[in-house]
Amino acid sequence: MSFPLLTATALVPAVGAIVTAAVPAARRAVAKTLALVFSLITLALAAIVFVRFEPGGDRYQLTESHAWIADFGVRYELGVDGIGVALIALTALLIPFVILAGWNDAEPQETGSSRWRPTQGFFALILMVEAMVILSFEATDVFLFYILFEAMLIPMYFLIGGFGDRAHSGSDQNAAAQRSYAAVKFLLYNLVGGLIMLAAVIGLYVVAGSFSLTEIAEARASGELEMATNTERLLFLGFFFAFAIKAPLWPLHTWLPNAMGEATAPVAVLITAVVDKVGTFAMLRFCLQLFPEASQWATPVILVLALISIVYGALLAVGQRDIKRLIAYASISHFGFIVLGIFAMTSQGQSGATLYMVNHGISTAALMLVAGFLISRRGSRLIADYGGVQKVAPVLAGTFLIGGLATLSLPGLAPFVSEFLVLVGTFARYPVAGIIATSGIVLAALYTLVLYQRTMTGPVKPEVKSMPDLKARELAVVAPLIALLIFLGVFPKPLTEIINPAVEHTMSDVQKKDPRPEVEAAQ
Amino acid sequence: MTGLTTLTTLAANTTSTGEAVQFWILGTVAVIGALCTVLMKRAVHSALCLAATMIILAVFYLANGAYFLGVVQIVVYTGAIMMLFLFVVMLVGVTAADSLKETLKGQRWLAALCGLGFGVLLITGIANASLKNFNGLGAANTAHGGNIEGIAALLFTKYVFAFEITGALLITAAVGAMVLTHRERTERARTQRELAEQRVREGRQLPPLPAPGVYARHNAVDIAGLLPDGTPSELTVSRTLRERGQIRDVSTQALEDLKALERRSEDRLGREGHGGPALPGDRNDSGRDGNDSGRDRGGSGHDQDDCGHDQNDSGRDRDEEEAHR
Amino acid sequence: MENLIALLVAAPLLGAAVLLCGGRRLDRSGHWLGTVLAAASFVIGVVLFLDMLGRSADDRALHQHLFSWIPVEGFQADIAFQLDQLSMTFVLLITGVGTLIHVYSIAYMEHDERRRRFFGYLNLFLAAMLLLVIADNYLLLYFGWEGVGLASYLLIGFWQHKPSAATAAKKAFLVNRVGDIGLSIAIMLMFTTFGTFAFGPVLSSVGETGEGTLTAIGLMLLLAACGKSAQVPLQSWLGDAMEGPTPVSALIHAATMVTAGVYLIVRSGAIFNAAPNAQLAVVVVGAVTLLFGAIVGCAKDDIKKALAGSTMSQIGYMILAAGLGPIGYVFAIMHLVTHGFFKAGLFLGAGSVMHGMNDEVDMRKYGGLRTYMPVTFVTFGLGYLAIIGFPGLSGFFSKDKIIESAFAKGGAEGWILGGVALLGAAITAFYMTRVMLMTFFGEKRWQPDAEGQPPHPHESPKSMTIPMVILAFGSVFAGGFFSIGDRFLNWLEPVTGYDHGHAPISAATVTGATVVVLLIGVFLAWAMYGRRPVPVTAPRGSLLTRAARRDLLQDDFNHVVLVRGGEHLTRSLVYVDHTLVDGVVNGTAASVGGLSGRLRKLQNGYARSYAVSMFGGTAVLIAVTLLMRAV
Amino acid sequence: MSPVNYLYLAALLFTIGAVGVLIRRNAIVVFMCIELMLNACNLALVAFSRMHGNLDGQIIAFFTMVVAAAEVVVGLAIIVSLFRSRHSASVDDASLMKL
Repeated sequence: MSFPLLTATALVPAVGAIVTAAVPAARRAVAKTLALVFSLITLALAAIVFVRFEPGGDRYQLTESHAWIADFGVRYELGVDGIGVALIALTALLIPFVILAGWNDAEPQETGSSRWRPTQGFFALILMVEAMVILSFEATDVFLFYILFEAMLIPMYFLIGGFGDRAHSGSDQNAAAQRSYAAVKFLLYNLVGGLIMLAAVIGLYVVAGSFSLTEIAEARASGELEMATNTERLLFLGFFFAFAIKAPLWPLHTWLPNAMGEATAPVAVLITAVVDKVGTFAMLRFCLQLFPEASQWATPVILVLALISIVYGALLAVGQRDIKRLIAYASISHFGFIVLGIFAMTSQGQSGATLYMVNHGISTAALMLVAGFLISRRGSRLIADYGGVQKVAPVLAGTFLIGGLATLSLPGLAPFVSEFLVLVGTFARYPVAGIIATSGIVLAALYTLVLYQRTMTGPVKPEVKSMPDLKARELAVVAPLIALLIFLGVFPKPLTEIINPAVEHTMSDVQKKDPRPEVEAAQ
Repeated sequence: MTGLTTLTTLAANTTSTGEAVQFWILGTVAVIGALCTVLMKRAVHSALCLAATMIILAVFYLANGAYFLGVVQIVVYTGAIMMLFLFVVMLVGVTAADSLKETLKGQRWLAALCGLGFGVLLITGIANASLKNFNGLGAANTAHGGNIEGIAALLFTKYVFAFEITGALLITAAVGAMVLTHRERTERARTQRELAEQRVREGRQLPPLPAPGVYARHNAVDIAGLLPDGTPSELTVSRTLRERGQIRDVSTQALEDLKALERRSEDRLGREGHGGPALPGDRNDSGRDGNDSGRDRGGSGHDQDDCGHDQNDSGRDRDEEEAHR
Repeated sequence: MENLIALLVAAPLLGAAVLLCGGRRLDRSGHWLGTVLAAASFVIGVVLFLDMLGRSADDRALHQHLFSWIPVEGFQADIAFQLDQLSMTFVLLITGVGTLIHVYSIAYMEHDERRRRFFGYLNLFLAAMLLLVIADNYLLLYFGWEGVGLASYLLIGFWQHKPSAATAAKKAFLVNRVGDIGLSIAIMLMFTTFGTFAFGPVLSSVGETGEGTLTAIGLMLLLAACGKSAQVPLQSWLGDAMEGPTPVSALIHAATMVTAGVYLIVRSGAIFNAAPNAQLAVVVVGAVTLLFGAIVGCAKDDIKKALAGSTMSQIGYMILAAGLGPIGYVFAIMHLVTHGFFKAGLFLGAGSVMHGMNDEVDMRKYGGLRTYMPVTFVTFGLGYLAIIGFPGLSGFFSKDKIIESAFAKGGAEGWILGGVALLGAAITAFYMTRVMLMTFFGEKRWQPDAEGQPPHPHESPKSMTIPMVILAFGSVFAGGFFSIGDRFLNWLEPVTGYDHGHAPISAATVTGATVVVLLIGVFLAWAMYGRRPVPVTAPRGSLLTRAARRDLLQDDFNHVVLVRGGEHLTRSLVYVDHTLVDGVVNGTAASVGGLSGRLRKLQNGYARSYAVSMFGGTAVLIAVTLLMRAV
Repeated sequence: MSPVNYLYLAALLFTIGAVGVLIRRNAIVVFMCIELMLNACNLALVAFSRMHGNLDGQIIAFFTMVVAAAEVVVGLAIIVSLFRSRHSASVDDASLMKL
């Protein structure tokens, strides 16, 4: 019985959450520091996982398995493949920055009584989310995954509803009402999905007689477990629906802009960069692995939805007046790319999609956090309220621009690699879809540059004249992310080489081969 | 003893004609009693009807060979519980009757419907349940030499735990009742001075409440005193009476005084009491001299006023209903 | 030796990194660092060039494989370089002109407090452009391709406080992105067809696939080239790009970046050779742009915009030549190089003029400057002669060759193309003469600037004039040097291939015709602008003139169709998203709410009605049980 | 006559009691009706015990009585305190179930 590394990785932040929450009201600084320390420990553990994982080894490594609810064959089963490792690394990496970025976002208002401890709560909730997300990336037991999938909504709900963005978005005066609306919408939306998924989970148990992903997958592969076509399709839809909401895929996306608009920037990052990844991750791990035939059956529709998401999200991003909502719609567009890559069923597409999850996490984090810094300075989320920031705060503008360029996936920055892989992978099997998706890169440039132009360039608005440039803490948040973006943009090998084997497994699950090139060029 | 033996050899499949007769008569009465319990307007009457039903049930118990239960039924239920009921009814107010007017729309119809359906279903259920060949209680009752011994044997062996627990339950109930009804006096009783000051502060009714109307030939606390403009003032009657609506109107009093006067004048004129509207006073007044008739009239007034204020009871009920709607 | 290749890119990249991250402490020394690193890159280029000359013509190409960039199953993209004669030509042009313009900028940007960043961007551009030309596969080329796009975005919008500059930068990037779609789709097509997109394997195995695929790839590459090289229909950004500082216009939007499209086509020659339809498209685009740019150039009063028009038209020549296939590749590149010299020189001259005239750009407010800034006048004049193809100067050789090869294409096609090329030459002569006259001749039409300061023109400092002089040398002698004994042809031929075609008319006739039309153009211009005084405020002009002033209404078209349409589309989509998509969701929520509201009425709080429901429930249960028993 | 009649009677009484509970507003009367229902059950139990010839039924009936007693005590106490606070023994008045 070796050291339960995966459990530890998820347990540390959980413990951290409890400890942080227990800090007395007056000692806010202590709480923050504790939270940061715990998140860093988690990062260290995640790094160990990353190193200990052998790309060439078994599909699931560092596995743990303990009986949990024996009567239903529910087991506490953990294990990571390359995809999981990558995403765990992403999560563990982002949380410290999120915490650092939200350092002063949850100070108690004057109105709060002495027993009211928002700061502690804020950081505790963030750590709780981290714990659940990491564990959900590790869970190889469907039921365990389902529970985490649902449970992570609760802290998110409080993070969105409890710690909204103080900056007004112009259209709404009663921010609190907007915020609770967004929070409730987020919760209900995802709960509906979870409900349907629960039905599918139970159905799966009835059909397969087990919750263990590995067992079922083996049984499916070896043909022991035959599913009636319709059963499989229904189960697939049940799972996919929940993941499509989480991802979010058009037309189930409308909760995201509200949530991201109302939440503070760090929480918005948490939503789009970390939590939503569970949805796309689950598509890869559960939908494809458990229901290969059904996945292929549904592919055309899903591809269309993904394409709509790409174009639609980008177009709406262009039309936004609110910085954070704009980024939200951009994310919808990017999730479209991820889904496209997953269901293109080519190894380039799927590697690209997995890589995209990581890169999108980093790039959105960078962009959104800088946007958060910007908004906190001016106290407004409206693009129209800015102008000429570049003159007064060049570093802020520069980082913002780099974040934006990453969002429009400029070569040399990480997202380009993944986006191009997705496009190539899609094009190889579905040329038309590939071309449509490619047209998305123009729109991406459009909304990014329009945003940059309206906020950063032009004559300096009187309101922003006295705007300070990035402080040391903020720079400490953004600089590493940007460095990472550049590094992964030029040298993504460390990630790809752990992702590729996992993708090969998935490809063999769906019994798909990459389309061979027309001519074997003389290498 | 013979009765006992006859009862112990209680018929199984069918019963003696005597029992049948008893069943049909008492059963009808019991049902009527139950219906009255439900339908009677005043709680008191309901309680009495219920008591009747329970006694009948006691008899049935006996008839079924449950001697102990029969007695317990009489002693505990009819004796203790029903008396408790009556006590509470009194406490709450004898005539605080609630009308049978329904305040919830359609409630009564629903209730009736459900009741009907329920009853029918239950009875059909019993009907097509296979309840044939019975073995009577004889053996069981005689096993330990009698019903009571039999019960005791079971109670202290098989059901001893349940028995103990019911004991605990009873104690809890007793304590609970005490806790619920006992009102701790949290603040010190206010002195007369404080009361006076409070009255001054509230600024209403500074002087003591006016006395009820007292007449030369009749003093009754339930007659409202007249205000200078001749209208009766509710204040003059004690609160309890007001609660119960047992206030007599001076006008009625005056009216019957007038009638009494007329009648006496008729006496004088030697026409013996015949013809003319029969006045309430008549029967107990006939052949008395007028001196002490006033009090009697007062008494007769009472009877009369009962129905009188019954009317204005229902009047109050109507008001209540207005309030409810 | 091949290990030096990476240094070509590394040096300016390092400069960019240091200058952009360095912070204020580099403000005073930064520009020197930038210039030195650019020069270093040039030196490395020269070293490699000499080494290359030392080897025989057929094994001159150098390869360097750094590391595997995107290793995914069945998809290999490497960071690897290939330095052959074609790349080498570009390397020398880029680093050479680049270094000169660095020097020039030191003085030109002296009074700008963000000079350090300017040099950072310039270095970034150099790095990206070098990466573009020495990449050994299309994806890496794409990397550099977007990199130069970024650099040009940053430099066009360098004076971001000017909304016009910011808009122009955005426009340039967006239009280029449209082209990038073409490039990325082309790469995807290559991947699906050949399973790779490295130059070697793709170009060598062209023969094994159908013409249809190759045509598609070719057209996509052409689209990319149109975007980057400002060819019709994606030319609209170049004019606005003049919002950037003049050195930028000289380096990026005249000498190097805009010629990347030509490089792409010539590099992909094998594909185009096998896809005649694609080639036809290329020549058409080239011819159209050639005239388009020339016409626009005639009407512009803004000196830089006029030069931009000419750039467009000159690149049209190159594209045209590149579209001719092996006949024209070499001359396309040759014209590209000479054009690099004289157009850069012209822009620097224009910059020098603006420098002296309070940044005035309207030629109608110039006039008679030749005496005030002699050096500028001379260098600009030489550049002028070169571009109009005055016999003996660079432009003459390169352009003449292109016209010849256009005729040599043969058939009606050849005649048409040749005619167009000749016409273009005439118009070029016309508008360049116009620029020349309006700027340096005639009477003074100077206007006081915004602060009411009357301009006091003066010669620019040495660090500005020296580069101009060097470029002037280039624009005088480069053409001759290349053409005498076909040096350039022999140099490039192993890479691009060459065939003579079959000229219907002798080279001499063509040359003669060229000179004639040239003289006609010059004369017309002199007649219009040299003889009579030039009005300070532009006359209304003919319909064509007015259209030309507005870039032949291209922008208006874009504005109406794309911008407006796009705005309406997005706005309506936002509405749809809010009412329809979200409306369905909220509608569901509302209906649930309403239902619960109705059910709530059952909870009237009266214990007895609850009791009724319980009682009824019991009854129902009994009924159910009985029924179950019954059946 | 068969002892089953006792069951019919019990059912009848029970129903009447139930209806009473539903239609009366006076808490005390409601209580009485509940007692009536309990008694009906007892009757049924006794009848059963006679039919099956063992005393368990009676035992249960006995327990019912005890519990009923306890329940009445508490219930009436509640009614009294309710009446104290609200001067009414109506069930509807005590409708605190709805906010």
